[in-house]
Amino acid sequence: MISALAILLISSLLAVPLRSLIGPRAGLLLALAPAGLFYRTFKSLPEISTGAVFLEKTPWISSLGVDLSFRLDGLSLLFLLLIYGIGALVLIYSVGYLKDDPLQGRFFGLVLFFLIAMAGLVAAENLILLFIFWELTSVASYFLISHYHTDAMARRSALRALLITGCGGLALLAGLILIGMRCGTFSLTEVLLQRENLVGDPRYLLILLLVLAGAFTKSAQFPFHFWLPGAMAAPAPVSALLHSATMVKAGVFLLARLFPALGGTPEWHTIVTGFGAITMLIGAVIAFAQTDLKRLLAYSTVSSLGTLTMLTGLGTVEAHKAMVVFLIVHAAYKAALFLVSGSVDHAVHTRDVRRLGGLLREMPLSATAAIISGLSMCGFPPMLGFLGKELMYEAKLQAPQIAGLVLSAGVASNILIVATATAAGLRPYLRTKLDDNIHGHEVSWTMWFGPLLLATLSIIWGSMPHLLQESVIRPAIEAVRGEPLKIKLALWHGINPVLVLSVLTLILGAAVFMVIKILRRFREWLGALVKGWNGDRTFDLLFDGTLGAARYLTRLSQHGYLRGYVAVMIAFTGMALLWAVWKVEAWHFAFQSPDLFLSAPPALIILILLMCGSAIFAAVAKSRLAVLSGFGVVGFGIALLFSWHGAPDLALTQFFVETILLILMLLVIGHLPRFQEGRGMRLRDLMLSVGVGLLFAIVTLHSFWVHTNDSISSFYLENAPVAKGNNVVNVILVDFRALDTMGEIIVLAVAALGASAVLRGSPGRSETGAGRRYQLSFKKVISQRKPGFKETLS
Amino acid sequence: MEIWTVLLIGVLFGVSFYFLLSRNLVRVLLGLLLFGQGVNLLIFTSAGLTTGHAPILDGSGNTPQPVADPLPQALILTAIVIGLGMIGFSLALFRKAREQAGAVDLDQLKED
Amino acid sequence: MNSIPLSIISRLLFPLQLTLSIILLFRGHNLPGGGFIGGLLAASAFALVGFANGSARMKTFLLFAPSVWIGTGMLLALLAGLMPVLMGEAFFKGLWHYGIIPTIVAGDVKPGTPMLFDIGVYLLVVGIASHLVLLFESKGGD
Amino acid sequence: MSNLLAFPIVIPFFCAALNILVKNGIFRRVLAVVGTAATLAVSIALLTAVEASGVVVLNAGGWAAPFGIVLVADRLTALMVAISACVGFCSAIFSLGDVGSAANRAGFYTFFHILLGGVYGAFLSGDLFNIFVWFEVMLVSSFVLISSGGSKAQIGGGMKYVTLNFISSGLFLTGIGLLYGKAGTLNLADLALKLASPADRETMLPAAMLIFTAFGIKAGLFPLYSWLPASYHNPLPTVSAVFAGLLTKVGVYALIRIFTLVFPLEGTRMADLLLILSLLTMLFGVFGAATQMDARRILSFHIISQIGYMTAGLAMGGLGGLLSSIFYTIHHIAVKTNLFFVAGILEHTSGSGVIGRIGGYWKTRPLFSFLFIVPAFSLAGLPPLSGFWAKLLVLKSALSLGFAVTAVIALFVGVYTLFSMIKIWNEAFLKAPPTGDHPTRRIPLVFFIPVMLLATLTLFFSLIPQGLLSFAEAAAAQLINPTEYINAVLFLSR
Repeated sequence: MISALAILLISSLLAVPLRSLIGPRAGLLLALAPAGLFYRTFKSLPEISTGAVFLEKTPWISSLGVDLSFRLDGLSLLFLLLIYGIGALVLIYSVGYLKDDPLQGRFFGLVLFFLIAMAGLVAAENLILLFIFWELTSVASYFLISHYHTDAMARRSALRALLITGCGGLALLAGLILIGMRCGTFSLTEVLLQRENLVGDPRYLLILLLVLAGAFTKSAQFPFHFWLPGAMAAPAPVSALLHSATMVKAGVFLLARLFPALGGTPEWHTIVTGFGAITMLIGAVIAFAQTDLKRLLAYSTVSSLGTLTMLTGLGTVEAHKAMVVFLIVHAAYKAALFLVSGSVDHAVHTRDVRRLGGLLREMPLSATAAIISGLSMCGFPPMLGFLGKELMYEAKLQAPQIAGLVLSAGVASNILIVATATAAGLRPYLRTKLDDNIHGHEVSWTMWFGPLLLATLSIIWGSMPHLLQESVIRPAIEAVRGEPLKIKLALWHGINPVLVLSVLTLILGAAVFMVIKILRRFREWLGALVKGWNGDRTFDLLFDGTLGAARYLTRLSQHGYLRGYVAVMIAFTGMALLWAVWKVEAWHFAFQSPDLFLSAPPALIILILLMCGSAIFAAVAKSRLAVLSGFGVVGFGIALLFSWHGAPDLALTQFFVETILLILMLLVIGHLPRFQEGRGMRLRDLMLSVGVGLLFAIVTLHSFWVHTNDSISSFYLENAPVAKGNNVVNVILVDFRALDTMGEIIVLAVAALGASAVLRGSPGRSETGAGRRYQLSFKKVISQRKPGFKETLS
Repeated sequence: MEIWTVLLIGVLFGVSFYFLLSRNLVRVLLGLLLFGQGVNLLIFTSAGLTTGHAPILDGSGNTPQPVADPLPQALILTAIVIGLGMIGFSLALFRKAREQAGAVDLDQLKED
Repeated sequence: MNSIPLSIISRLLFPLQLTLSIILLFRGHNLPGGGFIGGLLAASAFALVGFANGSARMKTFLLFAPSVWIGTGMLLALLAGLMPVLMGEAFFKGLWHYGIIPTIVAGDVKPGTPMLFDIGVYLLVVGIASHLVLLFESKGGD
Repeated sequence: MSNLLAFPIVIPFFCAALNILVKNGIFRRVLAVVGTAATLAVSIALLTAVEASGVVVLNAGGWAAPFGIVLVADRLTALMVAISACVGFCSAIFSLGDVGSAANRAGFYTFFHILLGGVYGAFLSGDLFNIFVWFEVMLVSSFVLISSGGSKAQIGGGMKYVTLNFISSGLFLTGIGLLYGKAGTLNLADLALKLASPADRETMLPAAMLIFTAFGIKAGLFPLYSWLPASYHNPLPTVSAVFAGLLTKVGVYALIRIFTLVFPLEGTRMADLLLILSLLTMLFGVFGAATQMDARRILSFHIISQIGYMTAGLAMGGLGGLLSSIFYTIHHIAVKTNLFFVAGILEHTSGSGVIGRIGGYWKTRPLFSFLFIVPAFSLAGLPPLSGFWAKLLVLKSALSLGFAVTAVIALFVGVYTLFSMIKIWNEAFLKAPPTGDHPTRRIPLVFFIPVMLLATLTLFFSLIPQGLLSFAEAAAAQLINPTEYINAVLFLSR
C-alpha cells in the first residue's frame, strides 16, 4: 500500500513539470499511475475473495500509537477500485476539459494528491492514520473546489465545505481518540474485535455521536448537506470524482468500516437510519426542483448518500448487500452524468435544463453515455441501476423496524429521482432543439471516453451481475459484516413485491415528470420553497453570528486605551493578591506584635510620613514642578532610608539615579505647558489604586512573619575575603553574581542606545532597498480604515 | 518600626497605580518611576530591616554585628539601575510620542 | 548656561571629579563605591563640561565617541567572564593576578577579573551617561 | 560544569559589543548571520550534551549553587534554546533583505543580538533574580525594536508595550522580593527544596500569585494579553517574527519552569485557575484573529490563542499534559515565526499587509504559496502536520484526564484557526489582486531561505515527529520529577 501511495505521490509531484513540458497530454501519462494501480488491485481480487485480509505495518510514531499500517479486505478493495478507476478516467477527462487552463498542471497534481488521501483513507488500519487521510481528503477537496480561484463564489463554497467537514472531522477525531482510549489501541483490526467493550462504555452514545458527526458531515447528510451543492463550483471532473463517486462516500465507508465495532445497537439503528432517510427524501425533493444540470445532479447525490447511509443503518445482510451494490451503481452512473454535464457545459456553455435540447445529434457519444446512465439512475433493466433498486426495496421490505416508513420514504424519493433522472439524463439529449442560439458539438475523445466506458459497464454488469458478485460484492459485504456469507445476485427474480414496486416507481416517476412539465409553475414554486431549505444561509448566519460575537468581544477587550489595559492588569493583580491574602489569612499577622508600631525612632517616622505626604501631594498636584518635587522627596527619602538601614551603596546609587532621573524629567517634560488632567480623576481609579496598594502593604507585612529559612547571605559575608573584597555588596555585584551585573549594564547600554535610535535614527525603518518599499507600504497600512463586517467572511 | 515602612510601601504602590491609570502620558511615566521605587522598597523591607552595620568587612576577618543582609542590597542595586535604563528609554519614547502626536494625550496614540 | 565662571569651574573640577571617580571605582571592592557609582561621577564631570562649554567641548574631553566607551566597556566585562573560560575555569570565575600590574595603590587595588569587570562597568556607565546627555542636550533645545 | 552553557549568552552579547564598535554595515550583516549560526551550533552541541547526561550545569563564577548564579540546561531548556537559535538564525537571514541600511546604521543588529541573548539567558538561568535580569535585557531590547520606527502607530504600540511589560517586571520583582524574604534563597532548585512541603508553599501564595501574574502578562494570558496585539504588527517583519516566535514563549517557559519546580501546580487551585484562563485565552485569541483583516494582526491574535493550548497542557498536568505543552511550544515557535516571515514577504511584495488589498500569489507564486500552506495548515492543526500532533496530544490528555470542556474548546478553536488561515489564503493568495496587477516582483532569496528552512523544520516535526516526541516526553518526565534537576544543581555540580 505504501508503494501505491508513493507512486501516486511521485506522479502528483511530477504533474506540474510534466504539464509544462508536454502540455495537456501529460494527463494521459499521469492517468497511467491510477490505472496501473487499478490493475494491480484488480489482480489481488481472487485472493481477497477467498476471505484473505492483507495487513501491512510500518512503525511511525510509536509513542502516539500511530503506525503506517494498512488493511486490504473486501471493503477497502471495492473502494480502491472505485478510486483508482474513476480517478484514472477523470484524469483523462481533464486533459480535454481543462486544456486551456494555465493551472492544469496543478489540477492534475491535486487530483492525484486527492487519490493518495482517498486510497489511504480506505486502506488505513490505524484509526489516527485513517483520520489523517480523512482530513487530507477535505483539504484536497478544498483546493479542488477553489480551482477557479478568482471566483469569489468558488472560494466561499470551498471554505464552507472545508469548515463543515473540518468541524465534523474534529468531532470524529475526538470520537476516535475515545475509542482508542477505551480499547487501548488505535489498531482498527483490534478495535473491531472489541464490540462488547465499546458498546458497554458509558460513553458509547457520545462516541457514536462524535463518529456520526464526522461521517454525516463528510457524506453530506442532513442537516449538513448544503456544502455539497456548493462544491459544484469545482470543475466537473472534480464533481464526478470527489463529490459523487468517492470522497462523499467516505462517510458511508466509515460507517460500514466501524459497523462491527459500533453498529447494530438501537441508537445506531435509529440515528443512522433516521438521518439517512431524511437526507434521502430531502435530497430528492430539492433535486427535483433544480434547473441547473449540475446542481440537480448534486442534490440527487445527496439523496443517494442518504440512501446509502440509511441502508448502512438498517444493518441487515440485505441492507448491506443493497448498500454495496448501490454504491457501485451510483458511482458508475453519477460519475458519468457529471462528466457529461461538464462536456455539455463545455460545448454548449449553459447548464440550464430548461434550455437544453437536441444534444443527441450534436454530441452523440456523450449523449449516449448520459442516456444509458440516466436509465441506470431511473432503475431501468437491464442497467445496473435496476439491480440496485431491486435490492434496496428488498432490504427495506425486510427492515427490522419501521419498515413501512422507510419503504414509503424510499419509494417516494425514488419516484422523484426517476423524474430528476429523466430531466437530467434523458430530456436534454432526446428532445428536440429548443433554442437556436445554443450550439453543441462533440467533445474530444478524452472527454467522452470515460462516461461511455462507465455507461457500458453499467449495462454489462447489470445484465451479468455474477461478474461482480463473487469477486467484489461478496468480499465487501463480508468485510462489513465480519462473517462469511453466501449471496446471489440476479436480474430476474420473478414477479414479487419488489418487482412491483420497481415498476410502480418507474411509472409514477415518469408520470410526475410529465405532470410537472405541464405544471411548470408548481416546479418554480417548489424551487423557491426549497431554496429556504438550503442550509448554507443558516450556516452563514450562524457563522456570522459567532463572528459578530467575536468582534464584540474583541472590541470590548482590545479597545486600544492604555489605561483600560492597565486597569485590567492592576485589577487582576489585586484579585490574585486578594485570593492569596485570604488563603494565607495574612491579616492575622498584621497586628500580632504591637512593637511593630512602637519601636521606631521619631526621625524615621517623620521622614516616612513626609514621604507619604509628598507622594500623595504629587498625585493631586497640578503643576509640573510640584509633582517633580514631590517625587524628589520620595526618591531622596528612599536613599536616606537605605542609608539608615545599613545600605550605603544603595543609598549612593539611589541618590545618583534619582538626581539623574529628575534632571532628565525636567529636560524632557519641561516643555509641557501644563498637565492635562483628562478624565483621570475618577473614583474608580482611586478605589482600585487604594485597594491594590493596601493589598501590597498587607502582603509585605505578612512576609515578616513567615521566615521559613535563613538567608544564604551568611555565605557571602564569610566568603567575601575569598573573593578578595570587603564591601560585600560590591563583591556580590562583581563576583558572586557578576552575571546579574552583566545583564544590568546591557540593559543600560540598550536603553541609552535605544533612546538615541528612537529619537534620531530609526532601526525599525529605513530609506533604501527593501526597507523603503516597506516604509511606503507601512503608511498605507496604518491609514487603513477598519474592515467592514462583510469583508471578513468572504 | 516595620509598620511605618509598610505604610510607605502601600502609599507608594497606591499612588503609582493612580498615576498609571491616567490618560496623560507624563503621569503614566511618573507612575512607572514610582512603581519601581515601591518595588525596591518592598524587597528591601521584606528581606528584613536592620539598623545594623553596612555589610562591609573590616579587613580583619571579623564581621561587625548586627549586619544588614547584603544580597537584597545587591539585587536592589541592580534593579535600580535597570529601572533607570527603562525609565530613561521611556522618556525618549515619550518625547518621540510628543513629537509625533503633538500631545501627551494617550487617546491620540490609540490605534486599536 | 555658557557663563564664564561656570566654564572655569567645570574645567577646574573636571580632573578632581575624574580622580575621585577612579578612586571610587578602585576602592569599591572594599568600601562603598564601585564601577557604577564611579562611572556616574565621571560622567557627571563630562556632563558639567558639556553644560558649561557646549557639547563640542564635551566630545573632545571624552576623546572617543560615547558608543566606543559603551562597546569597550561591554567587551571588557565580557572578557572578564571569558578569561576564566579560556583558562579552563568556570565562566566568570574570579581570577586574581598579582605581579603583572605593580600594586600602585598599595593593597587596595587587586588586579583580577572582577576588577576588570568593574572597569568595564565604569567605562560603560561613562559612555551611557555621556551619550544620554549629548542626546538630550542636542534634542533639548526645541 | 560545562562552559558550553555560557556561550548562547556570550556570543550574542559579544556580537552586540562588536556592533557598537564597528559601524560598517556589511560587517554587521555578516556578523548577524555568523553569530546566530554560531549560537545555533552551540545550541545543538548543548542538545547532544543534555541528551547524554540529562542535566548540564554551570556554576557561574565558580561559586556553588545556591550562592552563585547557576546556568542549567535540562532537556526542556536545551530544546527551547535550540529552537530559538533556529529562529534567530533564520531571522538573521531574513533581516538581510528586510532591514534597510538606515536601520542597520541606527544599530538594529545591536538590539537584535541582545534580544536573543536575553532570551537564551532567560531559558538557561537557574536563578530567579537572574531570570528577572534576562527578562529585562530581553524587554529593553524589544522596547527599542518595537518602537523605533518612529511612526505614530509604532510609538503608540510601543508605549503600551513598555508600560504593561514594566508592570509585569515590577510584579515579578515584587514576587522575588517576597520569596527571598521568606525562603532566603533565589536559586530555583534550592527554592524547590526549601519549599518542599505544601504548607510552606501555601504561605508563599502571595509571591506565587505575583509571579504567576507577571509571567501571565509576559506569556499573553487572558486577560493580560492586551499589549501583544497592540504592538506586534507594527515593527519590521523580522522583528515581529522574532517576537512572535520567542517572547511570549519565554513567558510560557518561565511558567512551566516555576510552576513545576518551585510551585508544582498538580492538585492545587492554581491549576484550575490556569486552566480557566487558558481556555479563555484560546477563545479570545481566536475571536480576535477571526475579526482582523491585517495578516500580521491575525497572526498576533493567534499567538495568544495558542498560548492557551500551551498553558492548558501545563494546567492539566501529568506527563501527557506537560508533553503536549512542550511539543506545542516547539511546534508553534517554528510555525509562527515562519508565518510572520510570510506576512512580511506579502507586505514587501504587495505593499500592504491588509489581506483585502492584495491577492494573486497562488497564480504567480505557486512555490511561495506552498510555503505558506505548510505553516498555515500546521498552525490550523491539519494532519499530518506538526500542529495536528500537538493538538492530538492536547486532546488526548484532556480526554484521558476528563477535561471535556477543554477538549471541546480546543476543537472549537481549531475550527476558527482554520478559518483565519483560510481567510488569509483566500484573500491574499487565491483572490485576484484588487488593483489588477499581480505581484510579479521577485521574492529575494534571503526571504526564501529562512521560510524554506523553517518549513522544512515543520515538515520534519510533522513527518518524523518521533524524535521530538521522545525528547519532549523525557523533558516532561524531568519536569514532573525534578529530583534530577535539583540534584544536578545543588549536589552534583559542586
